Amino acid sequence: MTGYNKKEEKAPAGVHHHESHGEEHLREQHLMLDPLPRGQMNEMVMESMHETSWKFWVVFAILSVIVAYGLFFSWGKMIAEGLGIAGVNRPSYWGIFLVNTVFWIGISHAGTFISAILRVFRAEFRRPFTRAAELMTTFGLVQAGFSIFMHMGRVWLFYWLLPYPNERMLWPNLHSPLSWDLIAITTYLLSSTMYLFLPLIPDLAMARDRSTGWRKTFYKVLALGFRGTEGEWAHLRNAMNIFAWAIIPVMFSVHTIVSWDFAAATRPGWNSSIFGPYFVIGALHSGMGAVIMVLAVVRGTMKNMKYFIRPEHFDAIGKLMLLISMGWAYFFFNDYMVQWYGGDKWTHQLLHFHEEGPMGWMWLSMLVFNIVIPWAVLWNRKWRSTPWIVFIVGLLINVGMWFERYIIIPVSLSINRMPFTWRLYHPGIEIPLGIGTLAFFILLYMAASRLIPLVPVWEVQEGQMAHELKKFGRETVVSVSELE
Amino acid sequence: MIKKLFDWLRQPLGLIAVGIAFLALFSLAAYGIHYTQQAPAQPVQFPHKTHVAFGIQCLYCHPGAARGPAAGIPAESKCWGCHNQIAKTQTSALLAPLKDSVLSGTPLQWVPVAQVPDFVQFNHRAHIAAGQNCENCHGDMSKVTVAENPQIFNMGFCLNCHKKVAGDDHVKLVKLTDCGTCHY
Amino acid sequence: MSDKFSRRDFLKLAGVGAATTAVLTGCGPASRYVKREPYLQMPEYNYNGLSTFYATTCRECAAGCGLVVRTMQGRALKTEGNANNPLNLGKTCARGQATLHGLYNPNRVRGPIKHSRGDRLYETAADPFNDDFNDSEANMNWDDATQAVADVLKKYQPGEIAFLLGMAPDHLFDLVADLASATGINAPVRFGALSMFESRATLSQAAENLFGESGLPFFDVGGAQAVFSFGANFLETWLSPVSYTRGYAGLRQALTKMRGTLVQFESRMSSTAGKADEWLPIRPGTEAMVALAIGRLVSEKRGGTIPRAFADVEPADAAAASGIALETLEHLAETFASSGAPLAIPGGAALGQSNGLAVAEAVLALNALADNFGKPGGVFFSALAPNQASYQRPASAREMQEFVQKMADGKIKALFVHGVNPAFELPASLDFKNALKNVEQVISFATFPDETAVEADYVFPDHHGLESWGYQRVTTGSAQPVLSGAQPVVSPYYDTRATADVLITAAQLAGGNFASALPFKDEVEFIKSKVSNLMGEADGYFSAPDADTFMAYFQQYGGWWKTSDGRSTPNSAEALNRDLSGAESEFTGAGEFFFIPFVSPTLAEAGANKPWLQELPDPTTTVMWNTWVEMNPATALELGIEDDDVIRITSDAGVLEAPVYRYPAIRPDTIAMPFGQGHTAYGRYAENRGVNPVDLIGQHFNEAGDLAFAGMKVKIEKTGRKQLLSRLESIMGVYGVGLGQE
Amino acid sequence: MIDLKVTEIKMGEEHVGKWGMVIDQDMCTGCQACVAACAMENNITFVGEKDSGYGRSMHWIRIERFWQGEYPEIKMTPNQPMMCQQCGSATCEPVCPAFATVHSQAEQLNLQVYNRCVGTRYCANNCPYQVRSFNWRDYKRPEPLANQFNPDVTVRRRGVMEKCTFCIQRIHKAEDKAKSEGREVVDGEFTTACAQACPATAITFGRVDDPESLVSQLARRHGHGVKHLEELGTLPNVTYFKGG
Amino acid sequence: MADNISLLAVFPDLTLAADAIDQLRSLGLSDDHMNVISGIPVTEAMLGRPNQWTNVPRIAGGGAALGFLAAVLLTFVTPYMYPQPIQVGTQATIPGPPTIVLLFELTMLGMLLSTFLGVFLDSYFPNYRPMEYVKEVSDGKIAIFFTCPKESKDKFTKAMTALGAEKVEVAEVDHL
Repeated sequence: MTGYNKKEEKAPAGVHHHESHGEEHLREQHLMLDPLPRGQMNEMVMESMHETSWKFWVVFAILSVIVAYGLFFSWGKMIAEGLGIAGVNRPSYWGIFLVNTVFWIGISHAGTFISAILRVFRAEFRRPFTRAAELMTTFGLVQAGFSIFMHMGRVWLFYWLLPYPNERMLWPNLHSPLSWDLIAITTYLLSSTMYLFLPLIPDLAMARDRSTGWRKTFYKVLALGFRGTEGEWAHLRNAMNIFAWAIIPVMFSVHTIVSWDFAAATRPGWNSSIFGPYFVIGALHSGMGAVIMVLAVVRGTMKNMKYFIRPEHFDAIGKLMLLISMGWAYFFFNDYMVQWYGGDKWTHQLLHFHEEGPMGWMWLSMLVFNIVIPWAVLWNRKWRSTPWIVFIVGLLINVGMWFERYIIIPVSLSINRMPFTWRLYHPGIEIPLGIGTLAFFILLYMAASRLIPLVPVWEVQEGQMAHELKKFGRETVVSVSELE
Repeated sequence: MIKKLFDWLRQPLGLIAVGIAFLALFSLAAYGIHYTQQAPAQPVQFPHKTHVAFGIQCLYCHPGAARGPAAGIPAESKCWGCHNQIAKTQTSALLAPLKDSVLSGTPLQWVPVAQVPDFVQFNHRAHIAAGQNCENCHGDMSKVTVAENPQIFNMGFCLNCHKKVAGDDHVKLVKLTDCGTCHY
Repeated sequence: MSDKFSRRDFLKLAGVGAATTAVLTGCGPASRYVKREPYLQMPEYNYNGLSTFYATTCRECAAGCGLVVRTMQGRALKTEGNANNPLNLGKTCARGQATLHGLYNPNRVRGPIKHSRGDRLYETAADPFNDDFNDSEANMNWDDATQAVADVLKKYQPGEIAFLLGMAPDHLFDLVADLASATGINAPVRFGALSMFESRATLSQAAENLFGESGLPFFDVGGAQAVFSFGANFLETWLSPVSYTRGYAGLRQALTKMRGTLVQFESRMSSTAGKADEWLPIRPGTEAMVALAIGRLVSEKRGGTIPRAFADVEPADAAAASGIALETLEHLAETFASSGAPLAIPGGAALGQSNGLAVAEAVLALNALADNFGKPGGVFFSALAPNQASYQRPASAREMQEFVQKMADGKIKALFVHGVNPAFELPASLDFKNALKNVEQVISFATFPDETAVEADYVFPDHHGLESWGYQRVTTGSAQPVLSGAQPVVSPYYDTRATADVLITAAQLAGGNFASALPFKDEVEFIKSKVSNLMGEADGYFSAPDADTFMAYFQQYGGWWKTSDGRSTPNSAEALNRDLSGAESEFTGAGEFFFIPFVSPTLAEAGANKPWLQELPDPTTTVMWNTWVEMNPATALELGIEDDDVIRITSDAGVLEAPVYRYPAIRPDTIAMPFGQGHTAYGRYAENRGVNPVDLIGQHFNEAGDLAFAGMKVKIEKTGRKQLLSRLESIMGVYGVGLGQE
Repeated sequence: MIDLKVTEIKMGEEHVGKWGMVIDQDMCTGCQACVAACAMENNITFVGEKDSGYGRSMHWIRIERFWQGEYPEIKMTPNQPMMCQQCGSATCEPVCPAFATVHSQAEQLNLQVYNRCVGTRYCANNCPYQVRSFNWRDYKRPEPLANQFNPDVTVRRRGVMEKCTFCIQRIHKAEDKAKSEGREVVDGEFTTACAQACPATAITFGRVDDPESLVSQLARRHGHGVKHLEELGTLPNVTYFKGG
Repeated sequence: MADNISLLAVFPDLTLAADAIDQLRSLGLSDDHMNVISGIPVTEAMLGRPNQWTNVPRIAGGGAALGFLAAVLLTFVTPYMYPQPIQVGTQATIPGPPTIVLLFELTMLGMLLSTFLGVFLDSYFPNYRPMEYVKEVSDGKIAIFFTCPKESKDKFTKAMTALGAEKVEVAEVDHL
């Protein structure tokens, strides 16, 4: 049924030279210039959701077991027995829990970056994977929520952090960065979920129109009765515009506030004004790495995705990653420089501990994974257009960024102003819990990939409408019309 | 199989069954809540109102309230001080547990009902000294037989009164609303 | 319809309902309703939430500090020092504070038990912190128990019956002594590991040799200006730590005088040495020589003839032998000579050597040179307690060896043990456990299921100290004669009975001499008989018109003491006119390391079963819950040993394995180990924890009969194992280990 | 109302709290009596060998000692009892999202309200003195050890932060007693468990705002006391004298 | 207008649909009587239709105001609700910078929530009532839905077919 299969046979179109700027070549390269009839595209997306191999279910089952044990059973055990079964101690009161929280919030930044910032700036390459990225935002934030609640000593009283009227007249302490955090993360989770949902409505309507059975009910309920009238489109467009603009400052504020959890503390190494932007760029760094990993996997495993996700997209994200890596290096150096130069003796001790202490290998790998490898690989268009290469780079960046948070939290907590209490941190049940959140993230994503059209068909179609080839003399170039 | 069950549940009889099951669960839960709010069984059906009617002051039997943190449950020697002179003690079935207890030397097992939540340090003395009457918190005992807890001693209850008592006196307000006054 | 709603469904539904109810109940007030049982005759003060305070005596060591215990509704909540008691003036040490963890210890002997020797007294479990393991239940009643004691008293010849008591001179000792003198049974022997490590016999022997009079010297640290301590760990466990610590505070800070100096000669830095202005890591065995050398240098500075005591010593030789530079010795002599109130104290490991007596004599001679006897900041004989005629010291190790020999030879057929745990405290080389096999009847009065109780035929548990009556003579530490009084602050928690009561009743049952020796109704009457004669004494803290009132005051104030100074001044006339030996001590064993066992300042000999004492960090190493071996880091580097490496220590008497703590303040040729752990019984918190260094100590004694516990050389070897020591300190922050290369 | 200013710290002007401590490190022998007394008074749990070695001991007061020099010229630094400094401007307080650690305006103490604590442990991270201990588990205190519990002090459960309170239960008891007798609390009428136990009287507790109290007199007599990490502006209420 | 009829004309292409709208207008239908249903966002300008009235920005603004008010309540009022404002550190009861953070976050939250809600309100979501719809729309066709007098049904059908409508049919309400 799909007319795209024959194109799959061709070698990935990555390289192109001046002489090959033919029309055919451009169409092959750019999704936006390679339109298919709408009906066919719908069919392809529906197929990608429906066709599930046994391998999928094997992975799904394994992950479910990991989630059940690693996340829910371990967490229940920890709630019942106390945080003693984790590795947290004095002075590392925060351990991998907070590392994971920051990590997942970081991952979640990619979705917003791609679907909001790129939308605002009309970067056309975003179109096929905005949804894939937004799903990461929402699911990543869910894991961040799990991680932060896990770390609480008495999680069953979490509602004391929420502002609700009570007879004691006691409200949350708004002086605390954790309160801001809670409100900011809630804001971000709600708004990114809404922002995921709004552009999804037309696609859900599409899915509703071409499915039967329980899926029909499912899509019918979610599509809310969307028909595509002028009014509905107008409201949707308006809302998406507002969202695209407003969610950007929210996204920046969230990770900045997360950074203030550390930067606002009177601790050597933490009390740094660069932490806000440093964390934001770090979040984008890991987020882009995660997006590219997800795209590589989606392209490789899901049916028809080779049509939607093409080397051009890896190329574009690769460029962004290179840029962000440079930005991260800049902020890292900035932070390091001022701490090294003007820090007090405790800060110096801490820097020394980072580099040469027992976790020195982690510090070094962080720099290699976050700076050296991206720079070495991503400058090359051919390499950065190759999915498996960027997958590995993305993976290493994520490991590197996780290391970065590990160094900022438990490693830095080991050193304080009271040398009598310095102590290393050895993770305990945090490891299954952390793996549990990772598995849960993948599990949610896998489930979503079977239920939610992963490609925003109408957005792709809209883009394809706007693109055309135009001849200037002998050269054929891509021209984009501004439709909105 | 499941479909059959659903089909059955959709017909009128099934709906009634569901309704009954729901009602049963609801009433069990309601009973549970009701049960938890009941005063527990006491060894003697002690009629507070009778004793109050005789003009016995609260502090006669619970003298700790004026002196220390706990009001205290009186020792049976105190009960016996009066009751061994009351003829009815020997005959009344209601008073038999007291008589048996004193004669056999086995203490009565009372269950205090007026309890503050955990984590709160409460001192009767300060409250009595501040001119609070017992009934402000414990209710009017002249209308009660077996003691029950008329108030839920939660923070709002305490705080309301503390605020009222402090009035415009800033120093007093600070002291009376300080977290460390009750929680340590 | 009804058949479809099966019974099982109904049960399920009911189950859900019950579960809901249970959850709701758990949240409601009913979950917190508890029953309260007022006493039939409860004093009013007992039910108003106010505390009641009782004065009593701390039984954690033999010092006899006064305690005031806060109780509420029949439970002991907190021990505080008795501010009236002149010995401790309201202060306590850590062990005094933790005595409540003995009272409410989860492993106590709960009633009289007859069992076969070697049987455990409580179940064991893999994880002492999370598994429950209960004590064995009592399997006899007290009537039978008393009868059993009476039977033993009757069955054997008086000469075959012996009592082994704790080192505290208390009412039980008086009672048994009375019994012994009236019936001819062996006089009670008092012993404790502390007396062994304190070398009390050596101290009194040296005093007798120098001053012609026996007694326990008292060193007025508080009044001194310069204190030279030769191994005396007086801030830890030595003699009377609370009172000596008060003395130390006086040394450092008094309104009327300058800050005094403390100089400590010790091969490892104890926590006392840690507070010293100068710590001199002296080579073990040369203390006598150094003391004499300082004496000689001081006399040289003063001019005139050099006293005979110091005539034979050559300071340069002393410097060479001890490893202390001659200039340092001279400067120390200068300090000593120029100080307004110099004081020299012998003690600790310095006395526990083959020449321990010579050390004590040499150090006392230094005091004689300073002529500080009877003066503030000088040396006294400790005040004798009010009803005490002469100083009675606990048995020395050699006397214990003789005692154990008698047991082994079958000369003792019935042994009563109270207040001491010889199976744990005596050096393994004395082989107490084997000797015990030749004793026909062993009756332990242990409160806790200790190693000796395990080896006994009967365990007739005494009350815990806070549940019992008594008095205790204060042997040293206070200028005033003090008799600390004890009374129960709570009623006994278990079915225990006061040993004095058991003995009195048993004596009545045994009849004859026994009955007439103890003509008392009970323990309290006995105590009254011993105490009420103080009523008329002069300078009493209180007096009373009659015995009952006097006893009431005695309980209220926690004892009786004089308001006047009861210390006596030693006769120092001939002290300097003797030849004193400065010879180095001899070491046994073939190893290359001096071995210094020392008493753990927090656990001492009987603290291991109190969880909070285990959790207290050692003052010098901050190690908790275990035994360690202190080793100089340079030595460790040389041998390739790191922290927490388990090493095997071999002496001529035994072998032990323990993890290393690289201790920067110990001589490179010395290793040291704390005593206090290594129990094989004694409750869940003590059992199987650490090792007992007395297992390494051979049968070596000094001239006074005290154990030469520090007179050994040992071999060490690596085992290749590691055992992580729990430290409070950060090994990174304090030692820079693991911070990365500097 | 709204305040955009940073707290002003006037140089040279001393902050005066209400309750304070003076610790003479020259007198402290490190004997741990204060630690034991504190544990007994405040129902502090013991945690066992493994946890205590892993930085989870619950001591509200710990005695720190370091080393100076190399053998044989090595010295132990003066023992330094470290407990909550009851800062006037505590860094732990603002960071708690639940108002579980707040400043007592009546007693000028740093309070830890156990029942409000949800266990984010931010306060402990932000305490420059590292004196807060967290209940990592429900540590078992088998029967009958619990008989010893001080009924005036809450027994904490897992997941709750705790720290030295300057024995606030004793403060309240003394104030209640004084009030019932119609007088003010007299200096020296009561003291904290640690100060009460200390055989060397290294710890003195009292009113720092009363110039005649023993703590104020000692502070004057010694002249130059040290307040730890004062440079952070925490306004600690414990003064240390190194002495010697 | 009981004698009116609703018709659905399905066009394969945007230009045809725009022409059809012009044609409808010329046949006397006002813009109010027509509606366009499409599977991709087709702007009003493309079809020459009047601008759609949308309340979303206004609702968003209102939500922002509400969020701001909630933030004001939380930051400026709740600290004074406890009888004596609780003191933490030496920070003011209403701390400056944190207040700004909260004002910002809650304003944004209010705005975004109400934007989302605005879409629901304006579009009458969720709406599971039977509606006029053809499934071809989601395949990229553009449907014009208009109401005309019953008697002129044929006229309109013819006009639409002439303009290239793939089908013109009486709009039937359908469970979507």
